[in-house]
Amino acid sequence: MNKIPVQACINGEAVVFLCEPNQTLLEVLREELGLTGTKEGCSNGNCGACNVILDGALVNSCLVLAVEAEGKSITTIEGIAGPNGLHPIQQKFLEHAALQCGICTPGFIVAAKALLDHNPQPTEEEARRWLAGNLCRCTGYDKIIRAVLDAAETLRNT
Amino acid sequence: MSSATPTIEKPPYRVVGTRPIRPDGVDKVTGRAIFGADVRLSGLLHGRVLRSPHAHARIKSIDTRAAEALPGVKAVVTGHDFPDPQNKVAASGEGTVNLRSLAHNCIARDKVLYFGHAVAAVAATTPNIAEEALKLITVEYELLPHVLDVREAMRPDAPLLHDDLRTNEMGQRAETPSNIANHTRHERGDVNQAFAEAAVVVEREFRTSMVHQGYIEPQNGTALWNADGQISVWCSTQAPFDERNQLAEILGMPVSKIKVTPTEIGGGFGGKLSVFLEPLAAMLSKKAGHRPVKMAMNRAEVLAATAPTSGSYIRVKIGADKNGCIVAAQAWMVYEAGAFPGSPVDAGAGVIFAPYRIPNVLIDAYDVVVNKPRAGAYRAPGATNAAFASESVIDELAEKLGIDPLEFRILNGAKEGDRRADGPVYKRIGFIETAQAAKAHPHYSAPLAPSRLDPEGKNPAIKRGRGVAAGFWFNWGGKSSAWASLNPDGTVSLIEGSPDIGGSRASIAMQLAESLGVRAEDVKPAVVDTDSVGYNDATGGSRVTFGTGWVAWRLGEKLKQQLKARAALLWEVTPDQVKAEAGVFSCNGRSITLKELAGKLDETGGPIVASDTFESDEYGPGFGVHIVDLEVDTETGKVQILRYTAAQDVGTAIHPAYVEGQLQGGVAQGIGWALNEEFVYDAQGHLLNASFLDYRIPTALDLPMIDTVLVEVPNPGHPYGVRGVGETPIVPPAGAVANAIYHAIGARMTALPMSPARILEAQGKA
Amino acid sequence: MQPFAYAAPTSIVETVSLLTQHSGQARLLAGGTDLLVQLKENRRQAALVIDIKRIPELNALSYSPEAGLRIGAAVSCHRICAEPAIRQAYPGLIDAVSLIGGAQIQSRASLGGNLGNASPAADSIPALIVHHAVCEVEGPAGRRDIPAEAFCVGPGRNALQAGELLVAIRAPSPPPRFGAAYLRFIPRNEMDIAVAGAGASVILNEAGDTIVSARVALGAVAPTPLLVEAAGAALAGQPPTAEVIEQAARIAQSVAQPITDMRGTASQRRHLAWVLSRRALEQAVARAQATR
Amino acid sequence: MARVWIPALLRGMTGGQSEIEVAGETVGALIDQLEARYPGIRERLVEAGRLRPNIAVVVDGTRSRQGLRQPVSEQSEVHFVPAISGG
Repeated sequence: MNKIPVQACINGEAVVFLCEPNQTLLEVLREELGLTGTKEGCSNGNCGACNVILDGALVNSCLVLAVEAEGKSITTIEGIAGPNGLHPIQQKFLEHAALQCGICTPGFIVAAKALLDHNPQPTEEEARRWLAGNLCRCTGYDKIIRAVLDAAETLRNT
Repeated sequence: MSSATPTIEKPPYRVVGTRPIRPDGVDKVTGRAIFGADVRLSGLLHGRVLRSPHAHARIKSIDTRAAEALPGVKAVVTGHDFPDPQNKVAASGEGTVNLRSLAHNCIARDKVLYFGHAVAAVAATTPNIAEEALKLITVEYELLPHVLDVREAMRPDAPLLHDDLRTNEMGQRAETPSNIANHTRHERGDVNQAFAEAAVVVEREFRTSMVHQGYIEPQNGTALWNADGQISVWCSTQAPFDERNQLAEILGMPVSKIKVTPTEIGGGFGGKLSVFLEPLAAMLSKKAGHRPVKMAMNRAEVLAATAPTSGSYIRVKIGADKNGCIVAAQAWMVYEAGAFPGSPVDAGAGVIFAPYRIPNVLIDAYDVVVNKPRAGAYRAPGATNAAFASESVIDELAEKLGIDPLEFRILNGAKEGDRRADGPVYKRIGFIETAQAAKAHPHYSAPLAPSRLDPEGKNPAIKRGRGVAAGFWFNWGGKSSAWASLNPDGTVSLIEGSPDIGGSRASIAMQLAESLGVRAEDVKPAVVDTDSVGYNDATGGSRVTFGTGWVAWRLGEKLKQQLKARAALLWEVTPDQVKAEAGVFSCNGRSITLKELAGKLDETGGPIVASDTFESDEYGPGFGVHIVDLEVDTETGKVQILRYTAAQDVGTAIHPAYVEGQLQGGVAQGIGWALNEEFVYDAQGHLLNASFLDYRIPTALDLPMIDTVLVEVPNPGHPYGVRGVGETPIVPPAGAVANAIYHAIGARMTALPMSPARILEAQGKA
Repeated sequence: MQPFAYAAPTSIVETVSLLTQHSGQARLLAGGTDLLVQLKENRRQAALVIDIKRIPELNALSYSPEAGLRIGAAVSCHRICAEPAIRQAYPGLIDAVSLIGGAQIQSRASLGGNLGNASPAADSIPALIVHHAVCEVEGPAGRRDIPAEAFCVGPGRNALQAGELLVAIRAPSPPPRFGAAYLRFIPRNEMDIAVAGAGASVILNEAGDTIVSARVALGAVAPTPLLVEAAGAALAGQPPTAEVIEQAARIAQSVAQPITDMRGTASQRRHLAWVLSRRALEQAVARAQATR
Repeated sequence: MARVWIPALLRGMTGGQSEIEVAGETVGALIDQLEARYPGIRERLVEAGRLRPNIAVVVDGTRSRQGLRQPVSEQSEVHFVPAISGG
């Protein structure tokens, strides 16, 4: 199978990669581009560990073909923190102890970023609904929801 | 959030009880932390596993030639490539594992014993080529009759999984082969007479389905069998040292040739105590010309072929006198071991009546093999099944006696000096305090939480109820080793061997910081490989903050002693004249800070390091008492959790945020088990719901905030009063939810999960 | 994942020609939320995957009270739900479309994919049926329309002929005093496939005391989503009372032919067909009344 | 003398007795004494010179790490229980 060249913008940088048609974006991010912060939990779109933002939309990168990234802009967990340090969502996850094992954390943070980008003032119910596609098995979600709501407040006040 | 009810005044700690940011936190929120599947080595190959499509079959032949010929394929292995270990038992988590069973579970030899059992493995240059190669392997099977239900498996005419398995009864092996691997009995007093004399007796039978730990990170492992015979393995494991032993036996290599590097681990809950892929990756690496091989399961493999925990059949009978005192309790418990012996039924038998003082007891426990994956540990293994049964019956007894359910538990609750149902006498425990804390919590006196489905209260189909339940877990001490070195800037590098699965780097570092007198941030912990630190038992059994924390405390004390000697040298006094308090060393009006002293290491004799290894039995069991409000849509059978409060005897909370997190996480898993989680097999023994779509763990939208009550009854057997915390919180939820459903709809649920279909059925609606 | 070739045509003609060339071996990719899972699990085979998201017409979404609604087959659920005018006019459809997966799935999954996949449990199809939707397909022989209720012909099988693709879904502008709703039952609150689903729509008379016409459609209780014409007939001309709705719901229940599988039992589904039809009708009536 | 609680499944060997007073300074010595009185009981508890792998000994409420070498006192209470595992 011939490899296909793909040009995309990943975390603000122009990237060119070669992929096979049957490779997912998740596989290329992790195995070809070394961006292993995006995690594989189920590879079927049911857990959210592989969340990335694709042209502004939250997606499961396990359900996107790498070739579909042509001309697109992608934000992964590696692109969430700014030049001056952690994003407020990341900071609040730490302060609230909103992670235990940490495997779902990148997916949650990317999903929370997408949520707050389009809804800066979510209610608890809205946050829970938006994050329902992200599974966490350690925390019972309590501290995650608190961290996201607290981050929303911080972002609104800055 | 949470409230703490200290029952004993704590010493004025400076670090213990605070909430610092965890040392590995930034790496985990930025995606930089290296989990098992993130390991990348040069020349890396990718391995995949061919799995049995049958529940029980003899392997007549395996033809791997076509797979080997596929371009990109570098090696194929089958069971024939592995030595056959003896029946030998080794440590695994708190318990033991039969290495021959484990070897045969990693890759089948002459028979496959469950759907998903590994049959062959391939290493290739890409995961997709390895996947395609699997389709080219031809396996000829002779189908054998299978058995999925434990009680059917116990029958003398049931299909046998193992021709050589004979029932063990406390060291005595039965004459004839059977699927009953083990029978245990606890007996005290005379239950028959006590039941005959009891004022109220309740007896019920319960069933629970096989469930999975559901960690989000699939099993994985990368192995390099080097040309010099040294084997390096990187993997997500709770137990690097146990895995090293297991690999040695399965590969037929000495332990000294094997190094296991535990990566960051994405959840385990007891499911990552033993090897699955690692031996296959190692053998593939050897056969592929000593190239490293990475293997990772997909979710379907995780669910079908790892170590879920037992489904069970349990009969419970409890009697009380007219004053509400329990006089007798009996249980008959059968747990699915899966394909190889070793279900947690004995633990279930140990916990089933543990919160209560009961004079007459009879418990029979059976470990039974069936054609399902080998059952493993899952957070307080065996206990949730047991407590679901016993706490349902306790609730019914309290109701029949007209006694408040928490009052009934307090009345019969076990205290120091009382005898456990399985024999030994309790030392200092905090069950009564925990039950009282739950009873005193505002949740227990508040009106039922408002409905989510029907906020205006117009729909008569929506019924609400409240339930309570208690739970117990033994906890464990185990062996820990660690070492520490003082840096010239006054910080400490702490080298430990306990994989950090939920924030233990923080709680261990804090204990060293407290004893040495530095800030939590001044201790830099690292979890290292099996060559770089002394032996550590598994991260499991709620032991790490207790056991490894104890070692960290000792390291701090040892460093402090050496620093006193250095200060004494500076001041020309004897070390015992030097006092150390909160990181300041003083003597006769002179003082020096730890930081300053650390800066003078070179001029006072060179570096300071300390190492320690330790095992303690003073771990102390934990009790939980939970309260839940829920609503039932009686027309659809769906249950919505409205409010939840978990009280637990946690000893001293070193890092309260992570203690709360343990309680909240355990509750969430318990609720999932209670309501929706189950393995669904078809009649042929195929697992039908091997995905996170259909194996339904709770989402954020399914749960409310989970209140915690940390009842701090310090454990006298630990320098900071630590008890194990992690496992107890999964024990009460199923019972609490069952009791709340009863109070909502008036039907006793006797099977897990209490799924909508079952709730409709219990009401006679479908 | 199994090997396949990839094409991203920019026109319908090109797509039809690719489909024809690869007769039966090509699969269309819109959001991929069903297709990629099926390809990974080897539940479907593909020699060629045709990404249809670069075809302008398939990506177009338009609504006006005059022309009604036209949704390109590749338009994501998220885009549909984001349009306030569509939310207002097609409440039953919005109920369904907003249920398909979590945020991550919403941003990729398309109505076209939901139809094309032809799952008996597809959430959007009962909703499209009660909104009188029509599927616009194009193939070697040109364009034709298929009513939503006729689009699925069996589990995983749809009415498309060789070389045909779904281009768009059209739904007429709702008349005054129209209300619709879709409800599904899942054991969790998210991330599940419907154990059973029911859509309902009603048109009330000017006084609001009589049902002029109604539609009831069921999901996950038969090999395909079902339009229950008898339930609609029983409602027409009747007042929207609890008794009338109950009777229609019982009719809906009576046509359900569910099976037992890992997601639910036959008796549970039959029971739910009644509960959900009744509740969907109640909600549709309430919405119709609210438009007055 | 230490008090040994006889596991229910071994009481057939002790004529139904559930608690037996035995002299000895270690768990191993207690088992030797029991064996003298009830031949065959050692084999049920001990394999290859160690406690059987699925049996733990609890002395005075604490699970022992030392197995047969675990010291016992005159007042000790000794239980043999299944070795349980945790997650």
